Amino acid sequence: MILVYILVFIMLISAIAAYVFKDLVNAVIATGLMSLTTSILFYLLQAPDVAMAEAAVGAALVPAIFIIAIRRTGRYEE
Amino acid sequence: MVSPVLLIAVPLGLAFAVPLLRLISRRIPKYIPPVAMLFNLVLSVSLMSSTLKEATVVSIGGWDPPFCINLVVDSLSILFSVLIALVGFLVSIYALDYIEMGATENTEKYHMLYLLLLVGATGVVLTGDIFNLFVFFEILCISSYALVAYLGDKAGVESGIKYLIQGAIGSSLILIAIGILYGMFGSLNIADIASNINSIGSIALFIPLALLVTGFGIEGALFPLNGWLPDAHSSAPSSVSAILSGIAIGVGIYAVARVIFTLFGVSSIFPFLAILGVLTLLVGEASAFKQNNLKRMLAYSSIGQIGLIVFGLGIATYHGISGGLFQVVSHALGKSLLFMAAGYMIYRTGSMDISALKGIGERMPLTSIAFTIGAFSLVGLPPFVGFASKFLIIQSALLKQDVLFFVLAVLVLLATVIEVAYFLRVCQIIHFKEGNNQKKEDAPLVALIPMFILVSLIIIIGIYPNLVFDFLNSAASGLLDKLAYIEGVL
Amino acid sequence: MRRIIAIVLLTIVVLGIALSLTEVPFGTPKTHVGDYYVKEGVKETGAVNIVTSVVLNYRGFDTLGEVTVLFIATIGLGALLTTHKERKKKRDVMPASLILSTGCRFLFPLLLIFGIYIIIHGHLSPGGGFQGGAIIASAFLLTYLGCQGVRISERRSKLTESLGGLVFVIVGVLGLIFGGYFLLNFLPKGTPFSLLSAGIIPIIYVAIGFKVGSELVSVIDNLMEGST
Amino acid sequence: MIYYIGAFGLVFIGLYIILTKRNLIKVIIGLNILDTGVNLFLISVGYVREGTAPIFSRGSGQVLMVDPVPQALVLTSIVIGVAVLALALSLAIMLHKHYGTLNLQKVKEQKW
Repeated sequence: MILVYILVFIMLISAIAAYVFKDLVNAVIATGLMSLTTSILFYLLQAPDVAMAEAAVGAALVPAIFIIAIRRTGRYEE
Repeated sequence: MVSPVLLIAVPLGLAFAVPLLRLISRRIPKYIPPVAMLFNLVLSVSLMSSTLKEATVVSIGGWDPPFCINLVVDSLSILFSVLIALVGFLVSIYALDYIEMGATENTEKYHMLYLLLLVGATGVVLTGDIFNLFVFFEILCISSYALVAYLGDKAGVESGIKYLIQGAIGSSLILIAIGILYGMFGSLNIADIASNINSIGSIALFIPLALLVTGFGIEGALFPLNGWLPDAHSSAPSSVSAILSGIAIGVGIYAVARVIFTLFGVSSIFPFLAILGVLTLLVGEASAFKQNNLKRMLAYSSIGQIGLIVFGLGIATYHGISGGLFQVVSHALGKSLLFMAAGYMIYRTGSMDISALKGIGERMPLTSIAFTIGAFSLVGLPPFVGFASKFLIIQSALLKQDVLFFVLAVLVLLATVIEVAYFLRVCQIIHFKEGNNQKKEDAPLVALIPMFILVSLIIIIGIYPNLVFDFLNSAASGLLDKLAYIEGVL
Repeated sequence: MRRIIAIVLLTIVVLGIALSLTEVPFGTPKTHVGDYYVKEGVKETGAVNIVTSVVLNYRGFDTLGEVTVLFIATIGLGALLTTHKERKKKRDVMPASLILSTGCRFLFPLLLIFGIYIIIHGHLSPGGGFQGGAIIASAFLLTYLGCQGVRISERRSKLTESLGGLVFVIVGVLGLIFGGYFLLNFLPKGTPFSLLSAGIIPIIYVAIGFKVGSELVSVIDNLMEGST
Repeated sequence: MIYYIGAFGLVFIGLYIILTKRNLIKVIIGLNILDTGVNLFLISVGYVREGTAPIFSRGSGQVLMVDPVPQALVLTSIVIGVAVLALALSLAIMLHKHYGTLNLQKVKEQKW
């Protein structure tokens, strides 16, 4: 049970970090971490299918397309 | 009997097949949307007579509802489905020539997106499952985001982003509401939820209702949620604006009406709905009056018309609702006609300013006549369809014999006066101001044919409104009679 | 100022939702629909993974819609980003180091096989078309990043998408023809736990897997195009 | 319970980012966080205490399982989220091409 609290805490902290970071690449990596912890939570909630989809999509592909887009625009938030 | 599933499956299959068909010939893709919509039109018209008697329920996958997704084809859905197929068919013919001028190399992508938008709209009005409704709603929304930004110019991209952010927030809210409803009732079937809705206290139900109305209201452009609409409708290509104004908003209103009337069946918020409608109407018409840009003016006028529809639904009597639905029909016909005519006018003059339309009445006589008839119909002048629908709404508001509704009806008349003012100003500039270029160059025949089909429909239904009354009344009773809907499905 | 307004507004919204959540207690079983699927799912669809049977059989129409959504996003992306296409210049970047490119070449087939395994075992174990498709797409992403200059042909991915979607719709229509219901599971169910069971589910999942994979690849491809 | 708190914490943070941030990429990150929060909420609605994953294994009889329907819904919603995200990012790239900035306050061709 304590594991769940720690994971939820990490998830919320990384979401807040995505708000705080001025460097967009860091913010994207923070959302990737958030997706990864969410996917572990999905697994703990007995949803292995969704955990797999979230890990493959949310933690790998989404940060990748974000970073490609950031490379084509600007890296720092004004 | 043909299954109504084909209304969704066939256009979807054709849209998927476009890249394959393109291998055969590069000219095929642009003829796919008219063909698919003609099929839908024929099929839904042939389903009309059977739905007048009772709703057809089609389950997908062969289980009984609520264990599978089912389509509920009652007269309300078939009314919308006919309207979608009709307007979609005419606008797709218009777009055959119009979109080629957009100077983009790959028009086949436009045709695919356009067809998928209509598939989404048809799915929303046919389905009887709340999550399935959400999925088709997303199809509708995402293809309209892409179509608004299709030209890739400054204004288009900017309003596309604005639309996308607001729409995405709306769909998240809808999803939260669906989660809460599933947690409460353990089912996603609209009829199943509606039959158990009274088992939960009304305070706890208010939140999912508010979330659903907010989410669908963003697409339906209810008053405080319509910030995206003027930009999106004015910067999209005109054929897209025609479909967004005529169809997409109507589908949003359909979803709101289904949620309020069928899913929750709460009668206490109807006066609130009527007030919201009149507020939307006044804001829309007042902002339209101030515009100098032709397409923005039409877009704000759409907001006004939406307000009138919601007012009609908010009256919540039998006549009021059929008036509101009639207004959906007349708005879809009139506004798509106006946008189609405006598209070529803007193309010929090269400017969206209303003042640039001087002398266009001599340059493009037929298009100008079509525009004028569309404007007169929206304003509500007698021989046209807009008069009949507006009259029905105001009459039923007065029949309610309530001080509130009397005041609201007066406000509606006030808004109509504003509407008359700005539409007449445009018509006067079109017909009576001398321009300097007298060379006659009307819109091409491919574009004129759908415009004049719409003109003749506007006149015919306007003179013989009884043609559609039976159907509207049946649709209105379907919306009011929640128990019949539940019994039909379960 | 704007932050304070936002916080107040959101607090009201979240508190309101929390109020209605008192009717949705955490961790208790919800009523009938879910139970029915758990009890009857294996018998009726032949798939031991109940989520798969819900995704593809009981609620297969949603999945058709969802595949369409991704399709729309791909078309929209292509339409937007290729309207202003600059002619592709030969990119003048440093070639990846030997270790990186060899590693990518080595991992690529493994990831591909893993993705295909996930797809075809969708009705037996966790996984399925979307997950497998995403894994296949990440295999291509790896080669894009690792071995510069490798590009998938846009036409081929278009055709795969188109075929995948068509297979889904045609299987649905076949159900309509044979049994009167769209997306009816008309093939024999087979014995549970064997690879060739569950009727149309593996066929549709393979179609979805290829479609989702090629769509995600073409999303990445379109976004990378013209980037320096 | 903690799952609900986590889910709505994410929804709160996501909406807060969308409402207050001015950089378009940040706003899209906010959309992503919002999506994840909603998905987590849906899954936790379907959870049953001491239930197992809804996948039968050989030899197991009838056991208590979690609700499979929300998991199916979330699979759909994840894919829809990715589609919206990809479209939003491509629009962001186009916006940057036209205006040279992603700051929404500086992009004022039309009234916001």
